[in-house]
Parts: sequence; C-alpha cells; structure tokens
Amino acid sequence: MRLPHRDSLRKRLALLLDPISGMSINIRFFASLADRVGMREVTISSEGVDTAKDVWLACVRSMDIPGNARVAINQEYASFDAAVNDGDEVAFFPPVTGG
Amino acid sequence: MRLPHRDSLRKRLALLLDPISGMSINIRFFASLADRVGMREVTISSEGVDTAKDVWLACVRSMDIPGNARVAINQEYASFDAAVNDGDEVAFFPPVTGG
Amino acid sequence: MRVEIIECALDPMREVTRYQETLPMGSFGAMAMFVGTMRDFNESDAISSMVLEHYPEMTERHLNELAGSVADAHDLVELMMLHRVGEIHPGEPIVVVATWSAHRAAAFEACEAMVEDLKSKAPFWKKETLTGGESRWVEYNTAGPRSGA
Amino acid sequence: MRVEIIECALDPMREVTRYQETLPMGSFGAMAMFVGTMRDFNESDAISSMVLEHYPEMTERHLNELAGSVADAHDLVELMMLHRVGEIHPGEPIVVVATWSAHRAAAFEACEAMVEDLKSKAPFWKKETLTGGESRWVEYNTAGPRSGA
Repeated sequence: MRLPHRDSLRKRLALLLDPISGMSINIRFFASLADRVGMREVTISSEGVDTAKDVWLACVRSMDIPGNARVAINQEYASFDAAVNDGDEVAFFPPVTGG
Repeated sequence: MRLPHRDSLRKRLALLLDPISGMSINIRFFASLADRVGMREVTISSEGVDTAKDVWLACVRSMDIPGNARVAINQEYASFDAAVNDGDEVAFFPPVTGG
Repeated sequence: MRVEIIECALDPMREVTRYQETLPMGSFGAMAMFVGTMRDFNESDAISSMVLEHYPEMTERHLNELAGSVADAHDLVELMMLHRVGEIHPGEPIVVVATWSAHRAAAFEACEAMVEDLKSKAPFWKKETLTGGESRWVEYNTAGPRSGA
Repeated sequence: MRVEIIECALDPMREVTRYQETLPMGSFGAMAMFVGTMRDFNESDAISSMVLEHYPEMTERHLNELAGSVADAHDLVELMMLHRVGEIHPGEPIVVVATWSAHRAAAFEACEAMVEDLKSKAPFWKKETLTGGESRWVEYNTAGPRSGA
C-alpha cells in the first residue's frame, strides 16, 4: 500500500519533470566529464533555462564548463549558446577519442 | 659437326654484339609500342649511338618516336637525350596502365 | 551500405570479404579499407585493456549521417563502417571502414573522410587500463593525414 | 616487407591476413589497404578478360625501390605490395597494397603513395579483350586522388 504523501509528491514531480508535457530537459554526461561532475544522467526543469550553458549552470554547481567540453543537443553537436527547448536532451562530453 | 663458315660468322657476330665485350646495346619494346614497331627485343651495335633517341633511330626506321613513348635505360626511367653506353639495355614503351 | 556498432569481437577481413561477396562482381575497380587496432602501448605506457564508451543514440545517428553524406559526396559503389564498443584488448580491431568504387580516387577519399570523422567527431571515448592496474581516459586522438601535424 | 609479382590467382584478404599474423600483436594501431580489381566494363564496353604484360626486370627493381623509399618516408611498422601479371578475369584482384603503422596518417599516406606510383610509373600494361572478341591496349589510367581531375 502506497503512502498518500509519496503519491502526491510523485505527481508533483511528474508535473514538473515529465518530458511528454514538455517541461523538462534531460541531461547526460559522458566519459571523463561524467566522472568529474559525478553524474551520468539527470533531468531538470526547463524553467529559466534558455541555452546549453544555462543547462550546465543549472545542474553542475561544483565546476565551470571545461574549456574542451563539447555539447550536443538532441544528439547533434551544438554551441553552448544554442537554444534549448522543453523536452530536449542535452549532452556534455570531453573531446572524442574513438576510431 | 659444325660448318666452318657458320662458326666464323658466329665469332664475328659475337665480337660485334657481345654485351660482355661492351660493344652492343640491347633494346626492348613493350605493349602497344612493341605491336606498332613489330619488335620485342633486338640487339644493335653501339657504334655511333650516343643517346636513347639514337637507339630508336638506329632500329626503328618505319616511325618517329610517339609523343607519349617512355624510355628506360637499364630498368630506370630516362629521357630520350640521356646517354647510352655499351652494354646498356634500352626499353621503349607506352604510358603504363598497371595497378 | 552497412553501418553498425559492434559489441563483440570483430574480424575485419571476414566482415569485408562477406560484404564484398554481396556486391556484383566486376562492378568495382577499387576497394580501400582501414582497420584501427588497439595497440599495447600509448604515450610510452604498456596497456592491458581498454573500454570504449559511447553515446548510443548519438553514435547511431552520427554514423548513419556520416555514411549518407560520404555516399553523396563520393562516387562509391558501396561502403561499410563498423565500430566496436565495450571492452577491448591489445591487437583487437576497434574500427573498420571499407569503400568500393569504380576508380581509386573515390574509394581512398571516402575511406579517409570516414575514418577522420570517426576519430574526430563520433561520440566514442577510450578508457585504458595500464598493465599496472591504473586506468585513465584517453584525452585526445592523434592528428590525421594531411593535418600538417 | 613483402613485395611480389604474382602469376596466379591472388586472394588479397587472405594474403593480408596471413602477413599480418606475422607482425607483433599490438605493435600497430592502423592498417590501410587497397585492392585494385578488374572491372567488367571500361569506357562503356563490356570486357571479358585482360592480359597484364610487364617488363619483369624493371618491375622487380621498380617495386623494390618504391617499397624502400616509401618505408623511408613514412613511419611504418610494415608494408606489403602484390601485383598480378598474366591473364585476369573480371572480379579478380590485380593489385593489393597494405600498410601498418602506429597511427593512421602514415598508413594512409604510404598506401596511397604506393598505389599512385604503381598506377603511374610501374611498367605494367593492360590489354583487354571485349566480350565481342576484339582486344585492345588500355591507353591510360584514370587520375588518382587529389589530382584535381
């Protein structure tokens, strides 16, 4: 049996963060950058967030954006000044080293 | 049993053309150029022959040197003005089409 | 066109041979191929293994777009691009790119363009484990052909 | 280093695989390979077979000098260069060049340099037989990469 309080909280969280309703931004970190910020994936409210840079500032308080960090919005490279919209996925990662 | 006359001729030919004694030039033609001149290999005396161009003139009377003909002296690319010496191998061929 | 992320062992020669067998015989005059293999040393250190992390949704999209744009830009008969992810050991192939064309210029140029992009833009990251047990992220890839470096 | 004129059927993948197995595992990070294959068409005509003539003494010398100068100019772990002569049919390989190096730039550049030289300087000549029975010498090779053509 669920506690009423927990259900209520869940509803409020869903309202705030549900990607379907378009009020949240999904954020992903990869490789050494994920290690440095201590997160791999997090969802934030899109309120007050206009650019990729704002996304970083909203969820990483412990460090500035590293000079060599890359950003992708919806799986495409973007600039830190690029606009971010509700429901977007924003990824931060270091220079790639595949191939 | 050999005929004395034939032996004598052979000796004189050897004296004239033997690459060891350094008095002859070996000439080779390849591919379409061999077809055009009607020869693949011929040996000439080196007398009066100073350059690769002289070699051609000495053995191909039916046609001028084609504009796209290449020449190699002792298996290395050379110019038609390059000096030819006793015992050299001179090859004429069209542009290569390998690979 | 075959573009794939591979999570298990990869045999480049076998994959290229098999794919080539599906192409009409005599339709191509040139095949260029590149295989990137894990070395057992990097920056003077002996390496025992490595893990290739990637950003799956972006990798898939990036590789498919890359293959499409290279196919548009070059006169190819076919192309293939396979890239490993996960744990890899020295001597094992990491990436294979192959191109088929009528003449050599298109095959070479398209092959190099894909390898260059895979090395500089596709979202893969190498984390290597030294023989001593320490592990570290590879920070940068070496420069490619004609980079002036 | 393996440089050879081949008078019988040639299986590039097998030859490269076998040669690669002799190299120290983990010693190279890049392998570039080119295979030139006989097409079944040329200048809009259907081709049934071809004969590759060469100047044996010069070919041998030229290929060995080429391999030596490319090995001197590029930072390679190994190289291989095989070239068919004699009668060849559509779909059959004519030439295979493979290079191994620590990083990709050397492998690509050396591979291309060898292919370019083989196509423009090595004394081989193709005589093709059309499906109608007529035969003709191939008069020129197509331009290579970055030739501007």
